[in-house]
Amino acid sequence: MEKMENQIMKAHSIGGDPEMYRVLTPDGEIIETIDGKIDKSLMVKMYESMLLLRTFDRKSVNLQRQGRMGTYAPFEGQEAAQVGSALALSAGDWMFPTYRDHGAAIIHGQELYRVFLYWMAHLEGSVCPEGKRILPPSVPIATQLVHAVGTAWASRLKGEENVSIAYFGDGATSEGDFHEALNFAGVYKTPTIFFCQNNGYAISMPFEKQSASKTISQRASAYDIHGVRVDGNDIFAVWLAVRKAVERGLKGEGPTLIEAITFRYGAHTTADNPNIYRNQNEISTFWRENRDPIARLKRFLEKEGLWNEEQEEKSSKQFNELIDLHLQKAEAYPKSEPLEMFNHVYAGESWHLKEQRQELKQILKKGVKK
Amino acid sequence: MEKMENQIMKAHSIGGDPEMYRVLTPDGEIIETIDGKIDKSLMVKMYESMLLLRTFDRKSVNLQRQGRMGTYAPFEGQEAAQVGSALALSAGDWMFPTYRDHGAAIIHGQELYRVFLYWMAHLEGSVCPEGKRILPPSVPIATQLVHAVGTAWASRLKGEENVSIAYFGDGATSEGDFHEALNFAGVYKTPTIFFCQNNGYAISMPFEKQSASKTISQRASAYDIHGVRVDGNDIFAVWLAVRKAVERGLKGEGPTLIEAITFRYGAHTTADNPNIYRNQNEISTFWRENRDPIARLKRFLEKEGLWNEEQEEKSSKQFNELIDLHLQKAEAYPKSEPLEMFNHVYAGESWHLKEQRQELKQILKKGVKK
Amino acid sequence: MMGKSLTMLQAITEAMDQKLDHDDRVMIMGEDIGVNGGVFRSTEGLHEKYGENRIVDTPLAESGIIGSAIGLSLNGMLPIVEIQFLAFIYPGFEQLISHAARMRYRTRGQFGVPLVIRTPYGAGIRGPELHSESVEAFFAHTPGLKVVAPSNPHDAKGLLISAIEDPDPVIFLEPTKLYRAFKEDVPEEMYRIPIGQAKVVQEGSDLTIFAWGTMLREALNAARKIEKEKGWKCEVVDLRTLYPLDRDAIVQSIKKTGRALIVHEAHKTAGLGAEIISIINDEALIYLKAPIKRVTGFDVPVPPFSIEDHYLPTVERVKQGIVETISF
Amino acid sequence: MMGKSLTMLQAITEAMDQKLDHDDRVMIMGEDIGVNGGVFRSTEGLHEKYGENRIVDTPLAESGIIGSAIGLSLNGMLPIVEIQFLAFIYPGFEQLISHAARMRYRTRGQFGVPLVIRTPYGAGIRGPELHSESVEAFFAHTPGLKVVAPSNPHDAKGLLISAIEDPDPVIFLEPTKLYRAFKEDVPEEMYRIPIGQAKVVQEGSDLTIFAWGTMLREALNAARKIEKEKGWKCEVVDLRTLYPLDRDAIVQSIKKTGRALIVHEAHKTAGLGAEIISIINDEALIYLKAPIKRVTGFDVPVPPFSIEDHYLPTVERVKQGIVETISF
Ligand SMILES: Cc1ncc(C[n+]2csc(CCOP(=O)(O)OP(=O)(O)O)c2C)c(N)n1
Ligand SMILES: Cc1ncc(C[n+]2csc(CCOP(=O)(O)OP(=O)(O)O)c2C)c(N)n1
Ligand SMILES: [Mg+2]
Ligand SMILES: [Mg+2]
Repeated sequence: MEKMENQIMKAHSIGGDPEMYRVLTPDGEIIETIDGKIDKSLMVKMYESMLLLRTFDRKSVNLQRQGRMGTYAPFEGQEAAQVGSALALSAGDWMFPTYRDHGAAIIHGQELYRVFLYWMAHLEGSVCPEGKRILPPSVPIATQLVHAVGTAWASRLKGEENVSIAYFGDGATSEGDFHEALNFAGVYKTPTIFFCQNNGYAISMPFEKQSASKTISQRASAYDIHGVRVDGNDIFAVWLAVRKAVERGLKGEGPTLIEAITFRYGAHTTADNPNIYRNQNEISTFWRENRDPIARLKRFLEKEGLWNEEQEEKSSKQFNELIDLHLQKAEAYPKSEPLEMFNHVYAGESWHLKEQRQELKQILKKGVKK
Repeated sequence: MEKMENQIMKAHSIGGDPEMYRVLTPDGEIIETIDGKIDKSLMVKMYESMLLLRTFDRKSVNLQRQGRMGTYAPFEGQEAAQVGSALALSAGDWMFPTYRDHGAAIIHGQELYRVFLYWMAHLEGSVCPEGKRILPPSVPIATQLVHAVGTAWASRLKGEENVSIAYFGDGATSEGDFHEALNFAGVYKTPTIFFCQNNGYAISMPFEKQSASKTISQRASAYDIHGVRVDGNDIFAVWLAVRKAVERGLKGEGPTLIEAITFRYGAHTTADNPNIYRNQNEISTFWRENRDPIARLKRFLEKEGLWNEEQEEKSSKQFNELIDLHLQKAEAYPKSEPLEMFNHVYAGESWHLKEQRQELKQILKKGVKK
Repeated sequence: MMGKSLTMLQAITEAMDQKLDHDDRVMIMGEDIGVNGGVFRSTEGLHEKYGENRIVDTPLAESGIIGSAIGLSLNGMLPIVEIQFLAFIYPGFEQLISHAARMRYRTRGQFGVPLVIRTPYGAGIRGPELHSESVEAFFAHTPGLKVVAPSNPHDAKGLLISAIEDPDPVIFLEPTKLYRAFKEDVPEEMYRIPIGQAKVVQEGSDLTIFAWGTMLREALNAARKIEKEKGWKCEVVDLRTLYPLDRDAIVQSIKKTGRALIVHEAHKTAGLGAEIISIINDEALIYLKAPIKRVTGFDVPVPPFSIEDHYLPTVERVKQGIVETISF
Repeated sequence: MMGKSLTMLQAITEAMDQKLDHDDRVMIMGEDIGVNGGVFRSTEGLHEKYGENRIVDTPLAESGIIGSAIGLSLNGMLPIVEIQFLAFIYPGFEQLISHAARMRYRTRGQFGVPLVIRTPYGAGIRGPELHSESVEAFFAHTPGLKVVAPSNPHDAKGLLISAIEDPDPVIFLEPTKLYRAFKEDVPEEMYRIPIGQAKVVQEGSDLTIFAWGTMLREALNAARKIEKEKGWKCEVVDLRTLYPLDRDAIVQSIKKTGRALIVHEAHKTAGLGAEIISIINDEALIYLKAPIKRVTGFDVPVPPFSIEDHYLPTVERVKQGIVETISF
């Protein structure tokens, strides 16, 4: 077991395990008082949210296997990081997720069926509910960090009480945009939260080969901004760290870099085979059995009398139904019309797009298959 | 004076003056023993080199004013940083200068007339002497840092005992390439020296607005590589710091980031007017009178009996003659032939370049002015 | 309102000044554009007038600049970004291509990026390496962007105001060589020149010269000389907007003249000249009396300024092209 | 030597394997190309065989990758860089355009950058956003670069070996859709296909179709169908090298057929099709019996895969283009 533990931690840092902020142990024990900081109802909401997302995620992997969706990026194992951070936000806060952060997006108000649409490659899969500020998943790595500087900067300029949060992975910290974003945010003291889910891998690349630095949070000091390292599978720690970052941002104290240590149980995407680059079975089992964010919170809630098997069953059933409903909605949603590809290239339309639309229209009329 | 001092330092860091490594005070006193570390002959060479460069730099500014050269980037004030670093290298080391580092390039073996050719916009102005490894001045900011990772990496792979040094300014530290270079160098432990001349300004932008971080050297810790901050106008400190970095690199201990605090007395380039963005007269006078790298070393050498006015006069005369010789050589150098623009686009030549060369040839034959 | 005699640089400053004055959402950001007033002085006086929150000196990081401007524009601002020289846009290329140009599309109109990127382009100013590029073709190959390049103070002001008001990202290419080259009357009011419209600068019947930016002068001079020397009348069309191109204006002129020549200082291969030829091929091939000539920068890196004038299309080369085309 | 039946992916792996084996200076670097063997498995087995010094898993930073590869190549190595998907080259765009393409020029031949950048390109594989781009025109507008795009296993191997041996930087575009689409006989020895040479894949007399990469199949299929349906014989030319283009092959074919159609999946405006039209305009206008048709990707961001097949040129669209051109 000891040996195992070290191997796992190596996926996250060279030479052991630098300190990280933790409130709730894997056994469900509180090791730092959180009295009055997290409502009981919020605790239950945290749990339910994670349950919903895990159900959603597993369902999605299956849908991909059945050919009902395209390549999918699962987040199972990272629920505490995504839920904890998203629940710490206000409704009007700006969110910049990646392809793996639909969990966070859903908690922040994105609708389940939209997420299905996204992975079904529907043109409208990145639209968020009216009034929400959830941007499309960023595919080019680390680019969204700079956007979250810009939106937060505008909030500051306009005197609006909103923060912007950018999600990204450990791999993203190697891109130049990571650096430029943190530096800009430091200069303009933007209320930006740089929320890094360090799941130990950028596809096949363990973080220890991604950088010679032991942690990601230590990068904050390069810009003299706040940085913190938290147990990303401890939803209390995540929530508290993000709350603090939000408050700091709104008080005009600038950005925060949060490194949340976590692990994706599954493949990078459904197109990836993790067995090639890591001892998938062993390492994944270790995390599931010893670090699971959901089991951990469940232990705590049960001890506190806030949750029981009955509720679990009821919620599970309810979530399954909800997800199925959204799946139905997504599958029944009018398919993307080929001609829609000419819409929204610009606010207006120019002659060349009009003509090209016409050209495709004629071809579609002929009715010949592609 | 006190007040002045603070204002000056502010150009280099927010809120005062973090520590920097210094050996030789502005008064020419040694404050840390350097016994046996720097040969007396090397000390004299350091002085002569700085003298040569200052003469060269002033000459160049004048040549630009006379219309005999294009826009020129002066380095007066930064001689200790450039000479000290370049003298710490071995002949076969790779050097990646910017547009302001022809001082360093000259010390490393670039010929004076070539530097003139460069600023005269001669096609051959970036060619270095056979066998040397001095790359053309890098104009796009911070890009050369990554090259110096690559060459050093190759040295390591081939088992060659050479380091690579990249020169850059304080402004360059904001570019993504700065970050990617330091991270790569950390990962592959390349013998790269990242030599930053923090002259307080990126054109008009004081460093305190460039970043919220107080120093540049602190960035090293973000990558767990070595970082050091030196008085860039103290040539002993610079030389010692670079020597150490060289040794470290050759021992396989990886890269070093060196921040050398210095100041450019003049304009960013001859096209720039520093009066617009700083109290040019006051600040420049302060540095000249209190921080000059040449005067400082001179005081020391004179005290040690290693230098006197006679030598000064002799050297000055000699350097002026040398520079004039090179200037003559540059001005007598066959002008860039327009048709040469088609050479060296590729190692070979393709039909389109052959034809375009022919086209231009015909036009030139007609002899009509452009 | 009365007009004033302004250089292109002054016209550009005036456009920004007026928009800043009329619309709180407008802001300018870039390297050395604040206290220093820009390396070409195009923002001179604006920092003092509008303060550092609206005229923002940024760190030296083009991806950071363009990327954060995208964020600012998502959240209600109208940022004008100055990139110091066109080649220095490359570090921000990904932000431009993968985000600015696609945000509206990806969100089906929910979020737009009303961003203007101003940057000096082109050779002929004895600039150092990489200060003289003309790579408009990159942007014209990128759906979601608009590309504009004025050739005179009047158009510069009107087009820049349109660009700032445009809901989509506009690359605004300023011909460095023309910044202070001449003055002309520029109306004081806030007028607009629609993006997407070319302008017939000189009517003619024997051949059409298509040009933009700096090269318009070469086109006009060549046309004048050739008329004197040979009596041929060239029509000169200033394309002004490079993406989307004004197809109708191109085709209409060709139907009239039957011959065309394109002048651009960008490299020939895969330059915008090729697209113009292709538009004519598509729409007016049968009107063509001769192959269309491209007089362009050569397919070599823009050389150091000691020989840059030979890289650039010259009046001589344009004239020769006209002769070859008309006597084909 | 005997041939083996290989997919394009296998042919590419074999080319690299053989060069790695024969030349110590050759190395491969990129994201997930080591232990993982590449996201498409094009480097499978090589990490084990040649070790981590020669098959290098890099941090996730394309400017770092291309920039350090430039340095490696300056100092005697022959790096092959894999960029995971073409659109992810943008963060390294500056290194490519402002350095790799210009180093030889700036140093008058003193330092070269013998670098190969391999990257999958193109749509049709149900990929996520930005995994389907086809922006070869950017690179074809950049003097100092060469651009290659094979359409079959045999050419892929021969061209890749030439690219690795080329003293200048080569962008090697691999049509993702064809990676495993079919097998063909590939000789075991290290043969070269010269960069810069197109290939007449099918002779014909009525019209020439120019294509490359994935689109070559669409071209051939359309040609076959049209021959069956109408009896017209189309010549099909696989350009293979996109910069510099094989002008002679283009012109020769047009002189023969008098009609042309270009198929590419890149956006139409300012795409490479325009350059091909312009070459024909320059050299063979009088041979043209009809306007040259471009059947291309539309001028919209490549849409999500649910409708990407409608973005892409189809056999139907090519056929229709042929009919319109021949019956012009
Ligand atoms: C600029 C860019 N380069 C490469 C890729 C391909 N890619 C997609 S995800 C990924 C790994 C990302 O790792 P990390 O940042 O740790 O996030 P995670 O997937 O672990 O959540 C890579 C290399 C990309 N999308 N964008
Ligand atoms: C990518 C890029 N952006 C902008 C510029 C324009 N530029 C040239 S020098 C300079 C300032 C550089 O400052 P610093 O790095 O401190 O070096 P210094 O000039 O002080 O030596 C700028 C912005 C450039 N050359 N390259
Ligand atoms: Mg990761
Ligand atoms: Mg500086």
